[in-house]
Amino acid sequence: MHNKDNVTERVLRISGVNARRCMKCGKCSASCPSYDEMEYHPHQFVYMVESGDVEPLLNSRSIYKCLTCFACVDRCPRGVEPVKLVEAIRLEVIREQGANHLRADDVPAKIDEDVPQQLLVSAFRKYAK
Amino acid sequence: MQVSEYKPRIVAFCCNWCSYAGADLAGNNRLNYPAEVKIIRVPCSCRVNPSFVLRAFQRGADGVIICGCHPGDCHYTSGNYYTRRRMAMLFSMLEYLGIEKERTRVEWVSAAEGAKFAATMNDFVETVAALGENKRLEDLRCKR
Amino acid sequence: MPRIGVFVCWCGSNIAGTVDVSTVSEAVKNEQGVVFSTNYQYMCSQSGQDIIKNAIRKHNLTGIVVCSCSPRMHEATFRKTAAAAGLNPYMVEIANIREQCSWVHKDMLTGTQKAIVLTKAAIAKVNLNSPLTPGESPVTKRALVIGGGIAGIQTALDIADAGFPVDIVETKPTIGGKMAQLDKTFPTLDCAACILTPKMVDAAQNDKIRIYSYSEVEEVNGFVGNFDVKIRRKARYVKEELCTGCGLCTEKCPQKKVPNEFNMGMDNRRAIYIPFAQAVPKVATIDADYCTMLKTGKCGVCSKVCTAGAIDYKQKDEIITERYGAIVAATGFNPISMDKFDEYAYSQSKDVITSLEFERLTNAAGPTAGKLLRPSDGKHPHTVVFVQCVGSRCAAAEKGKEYCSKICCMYTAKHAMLIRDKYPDVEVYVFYIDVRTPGKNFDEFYRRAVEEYGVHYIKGMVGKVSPEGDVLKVQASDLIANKQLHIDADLVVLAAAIEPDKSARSLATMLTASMDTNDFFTEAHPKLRPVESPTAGVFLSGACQGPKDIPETVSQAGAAASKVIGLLAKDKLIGNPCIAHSDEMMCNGCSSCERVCPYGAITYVNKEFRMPDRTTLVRRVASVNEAVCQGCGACTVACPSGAMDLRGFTAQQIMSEVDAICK
Amino acid sequence: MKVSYFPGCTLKTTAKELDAYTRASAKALGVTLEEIENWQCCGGVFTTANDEIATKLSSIRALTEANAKEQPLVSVCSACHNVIKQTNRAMQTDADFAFRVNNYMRMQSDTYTEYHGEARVMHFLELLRDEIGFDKVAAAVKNSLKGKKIAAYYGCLLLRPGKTMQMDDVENPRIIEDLIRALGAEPVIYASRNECCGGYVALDSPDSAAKQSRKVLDGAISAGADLIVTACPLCRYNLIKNGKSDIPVVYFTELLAEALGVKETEDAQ
Amino acid sequence: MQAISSRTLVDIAAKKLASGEVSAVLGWKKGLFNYDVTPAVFTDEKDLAENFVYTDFCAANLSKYLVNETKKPEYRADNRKILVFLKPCDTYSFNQLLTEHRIHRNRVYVVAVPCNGMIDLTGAPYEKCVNCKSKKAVVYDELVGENGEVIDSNRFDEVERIEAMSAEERFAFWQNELSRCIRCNACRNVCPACTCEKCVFDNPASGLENKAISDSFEEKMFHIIRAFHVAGRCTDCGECSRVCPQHIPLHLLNRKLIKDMNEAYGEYQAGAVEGSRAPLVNYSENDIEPAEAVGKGGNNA
Repeated sequence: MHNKDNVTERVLRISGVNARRCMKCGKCSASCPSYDEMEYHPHQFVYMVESGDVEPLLNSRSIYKCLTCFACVDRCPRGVEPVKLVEAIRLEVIREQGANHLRADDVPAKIDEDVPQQLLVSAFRKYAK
Repeated sequence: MQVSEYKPRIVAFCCNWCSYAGADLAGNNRLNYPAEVKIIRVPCSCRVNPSFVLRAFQRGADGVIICGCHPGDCHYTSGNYYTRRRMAMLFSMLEYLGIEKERTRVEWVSAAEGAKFAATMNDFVETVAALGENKRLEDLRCKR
Repeated sequence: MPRIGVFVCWCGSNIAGTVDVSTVSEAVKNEQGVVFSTNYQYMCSQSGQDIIKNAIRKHNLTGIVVCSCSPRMHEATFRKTAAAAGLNPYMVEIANIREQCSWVHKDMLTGTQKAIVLTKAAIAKVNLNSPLTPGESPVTKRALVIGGGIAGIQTALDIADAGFPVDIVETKPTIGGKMAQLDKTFPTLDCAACILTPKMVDAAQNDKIRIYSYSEVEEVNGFVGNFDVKIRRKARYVKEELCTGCGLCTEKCPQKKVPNEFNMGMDNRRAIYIPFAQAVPKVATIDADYCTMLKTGKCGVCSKVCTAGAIDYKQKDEIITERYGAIVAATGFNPISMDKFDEYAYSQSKDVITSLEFERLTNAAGPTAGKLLRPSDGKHPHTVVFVQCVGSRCAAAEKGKEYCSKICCMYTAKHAMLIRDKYPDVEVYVFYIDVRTPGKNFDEFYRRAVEEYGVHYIKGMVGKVSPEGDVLKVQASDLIANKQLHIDADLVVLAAAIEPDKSARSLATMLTASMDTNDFFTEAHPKLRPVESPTAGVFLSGACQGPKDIPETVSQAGAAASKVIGLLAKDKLIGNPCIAHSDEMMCNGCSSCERVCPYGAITYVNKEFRMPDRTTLVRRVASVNEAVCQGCGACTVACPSGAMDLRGFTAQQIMSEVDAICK
Repeated sequence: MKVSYFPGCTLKTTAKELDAYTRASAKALGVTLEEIENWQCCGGVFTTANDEIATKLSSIRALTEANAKEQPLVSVCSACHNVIKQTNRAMQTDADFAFRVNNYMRMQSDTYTEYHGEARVMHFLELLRDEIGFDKVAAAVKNSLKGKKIAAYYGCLLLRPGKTMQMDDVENPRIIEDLIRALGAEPVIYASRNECCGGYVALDSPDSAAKQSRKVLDGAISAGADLIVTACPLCRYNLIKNGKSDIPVVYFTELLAEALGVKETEDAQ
Repeated sequence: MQAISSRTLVDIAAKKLASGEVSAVLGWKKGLFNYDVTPAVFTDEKDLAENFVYTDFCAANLSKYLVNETKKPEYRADNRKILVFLKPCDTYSFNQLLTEHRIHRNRVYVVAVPCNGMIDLTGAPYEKCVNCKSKKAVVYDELVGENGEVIDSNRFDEVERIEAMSAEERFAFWQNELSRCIRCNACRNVCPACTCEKCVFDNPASGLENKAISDSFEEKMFHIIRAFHVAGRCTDCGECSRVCPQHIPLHLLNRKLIKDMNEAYGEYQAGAVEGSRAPLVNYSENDIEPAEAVGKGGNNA
């Protein structure tokens, strides 16, 4: 299993986010289009990473719900960039061997003939390593 | 080990408003530091001309330290910002000429930081003592 | 030849416990210039001082060294002692053998040796001392207040009250500033106009106060006690002394489509206008950008209807020059532009407004006569959303301000309360990050908004406002409920961050007053000298120094006034003689010193020099203003030729100390 | 003028028309698109993790090629543009990243020259606005689209992150609206035009993408649009899939080609 | 070879002299041998035609001479001007002197001349030309030929090489170089930044006065202080090294400071813009600390 401190430290490092800059205004969560799909919301990602409480995030489906639309990045008054934390935590999960969220076998069932190349490529980049 | 009798000579330029007062506070609190440190009072660290530093080395100083208010707290609002640039350039130049960089230092000491003043001086004296006598900037005519 | 006396103090056992004082006084007897040396238990005592005085007289001493406690303790004492014995007080040097010797060293030998070195350094220095006399400069007993808002008005009233004449320069056609635009004031909810306009009238009627409205400071020269200020009186095309303020012209003017800045552009005024009913001076002004007569030469209606004959289309800007002893900056603030925050749709919907616009909207003298109506369609709103911290506490410098604007929490509580008071049918939401209410009766006020008036305070921010049809869809977070909210609002009010007025930057340059990165004026000391600028004779009043509410502004205005009064009450200013001095024979006129001077104390003069060939040569040389120089010495190091030196701390004096210490 | 062109994989498969109309329009406007040799897929999305290098190398190769030719690098697919621009920005601002990338690239080629984000990255829209000028575009219009009410759909990738993309005001953009005006049609403004369509989650959480797309479509329809234009194949897919043919969604280049009168030419086929 | 002939420049100057627009010309005068070129003031056309040269040996930077020339009574009297020929690198010095108010701009007519680099009497190019920093004349009234560009030179390479040495090596390097100094003051006298009314080294009151070389400290003191006095004002014109009879690479001291200031406080080229504010008479609240300025170089200090 993940060592808690190491994960937090790694998440902060690969995301390049300084979670301490957060002033807990909640504007990221106010901006998030996927808010209702998520169990943990952008501001919680920031707070939980800052306090080292990453385990629930690693196990939450919330990490697959982020659209990477960068609304939280653009609107954060403190320049925290919550999306980078969501991404870092997702990478932390899927970089484990066999932990891919999307497998090639799953794809045929999910697509129709109009699906653009781009959708498959980006989904794999986000959900699999 | 031959720590022996070698005692480095240290000239400390202190600004009147912060660091000199910090040194006084170290005295008030009876915080010890080596007697090799001799303080020269200047109104502001920006009064310290690079030539004063060289003069001290010429006359036999082994280390020179300049103390001023913390950046942003200068009594004259911006004096220590000039000190910071001038001394950064002077120290870099001395290092370029092969002078040990540990012989020169700038430290920001506020009037409340008596303990920091004493600790800084203890550390500086120890550092300079470890280097030994100032040979690279000595002026034989001024030798004792 | 110098004749120096050395006086070693025991300070009881404070010094004598670690320093063998008689060895010290003995050891320096043969130092250069020393003709007398002694030690005594307490040099600062009356009898100790007598020893010094007697020695000065008896031995014709030209300089003395007192080896004692820190100069920060008793330098002034011993200078007075010397002066009492007829010796120039600046011929005194202190060797600090207590705080920097006996108290920090333990053994007698070390302490004594160091005390001797310190004494020798002081002797070496005093050998090079020269008598110094502080400069004097006269004080012009008139003050200038720049900015005619509540800060400037209060400062001027207080100065005038002490009997000193004072001028207010205000760039707008009337004094009153932002406070004149406000509706009610927190936390008492009394009407802003009711408490401000009497003060405006007081200022106008006070014979010590002159108001230069529609005027700007153009140039400032001189220094504390004697500032020469050029003031541009902008042409208002109306003879101020003839206009009766009847307002007929403002009714007849055919140019009706001028955005009314007093109402934040929410309605229109005429090209000739009086900003508001209680304006001071109550004089019409023609807006040259819109006046048809001034632009095309065809119209002249105002001139025809004016029975007083006050209209003058030929009026020109006028420059007046006046001398002042003190200057107060009171340039105030403005809300920041909402351009970079269009997630709140300020530019996309008329029903998204700033708080200052809201003030006009609820003001009985405002565009809706005080009725809460939506700017877009004039309908009564049912749901109003307030957003706090728009641009405040924002780390991205290109968008907002990193500081807290301080006033928004309270005025928003006020707005919310006023709505609920007049229109209980309106639901009011306030989105906040923190509610900051430090101030007398402030938190109680905010709690009343919540508890008595039922304002919905929600901890969280608004992410986006989407105008859809005539509804403003507000998407926000409620951090405590951990929910995303979607509110259909009719009106959204943004608590825009406040920033210093744009004129402050150029004014600071003219005054050589320093500013912080946000363009707020910097205080001489953030705690102990909060209403003074580091530049002598320049004082700070109101929001130009930092965000402030009205009570704080008024108290700071009074504090600035008392500082001004303290200055103007003096007939002469006595300077510090330890200041910079330029040797004009060596000065290159290169401007290096001027660039590092924090006080603008250095100017350049073209001076004639006799040349060996009997011709004269005019050279540019630096000249230090003795009343302005504070003696930091930054210039002395910047000077490449060594022309600039610092009295009391000359290069030679400091080098002699270095030499003595290293010997 | 000559520019380097990065079409991207979707433009070679399901969005061939986006590519074709872009080329035809560019030709009509006197711009030569020089396709990057052996370009590789941009990856579809930018990985924000700063320890990922491999996923960004395709962008680096395209960037360095354009830079060597001293040409701006133009793309038309929002996703490609976003990935390339973010990668370029990282090369400018993240010294550590740039160091590692340069080391890696040097291993592959002896002639590789150190790169620090010098290339200019432009979306085709920016090319139209900043290099050609919408006034010139308007002058070249043969079939004015007068009378059409068109909603511009930006999505997220064109504009955000604003600091990096620097295309337009993130919250209230106007570049596509200005283009629509230049083509003679009337732009329809609606608030959800910069909201995300749901993007790649369409595969994993189709409901979520449907919800996002519906919000966009509802916004445009209720504002009175009879057509939506977009720059992104994925946006178009999501909007069409969830639109149930309420309203047509086309690429902005199709509109451009039509107005310039080159839609039916062989360049566009 | 210089692209511009002496003839071209003589024609320009002669025309100005003849029209009375200028009353003198500051240029280069030929001597006994082709390499024997000295700065000179010409006042008549004949002298100019016979003796003026512009060749590969015209390395001398003429800007400094203007400080004293323009002080002369004849220029003070009325609006008479002196014409000066300045190579691109010389224009920086001229601009810097204008910044420091050392020259009256209205008393000088500047003709900027292109330069292909200058050589010494052995035919070797001068260091300052090998590492030429700019072919762009930054100030002129008249430009001969085409103006060039600022060059991205390798002038800091040698400084970096020294920085990379150990402290011992650096000390040995400079001890070897500076111990050759004979305190002839040629570097100071040629330096366009050294125009002080009275030099601190000639002033007993400065505490720095010393006219003869008597101890190894003396030369270090002299050169460090000189480098400091011109810091932020030195345009890196290279004249100090060019005239040093002992071939001490003095420019390496000035360049070290230029490099340090560029790195710590942002790129700054003295003389590039008239009136600009040099780094040492400026500050930023976020400047590096002195301790951060050192220790970047070689190991074991």
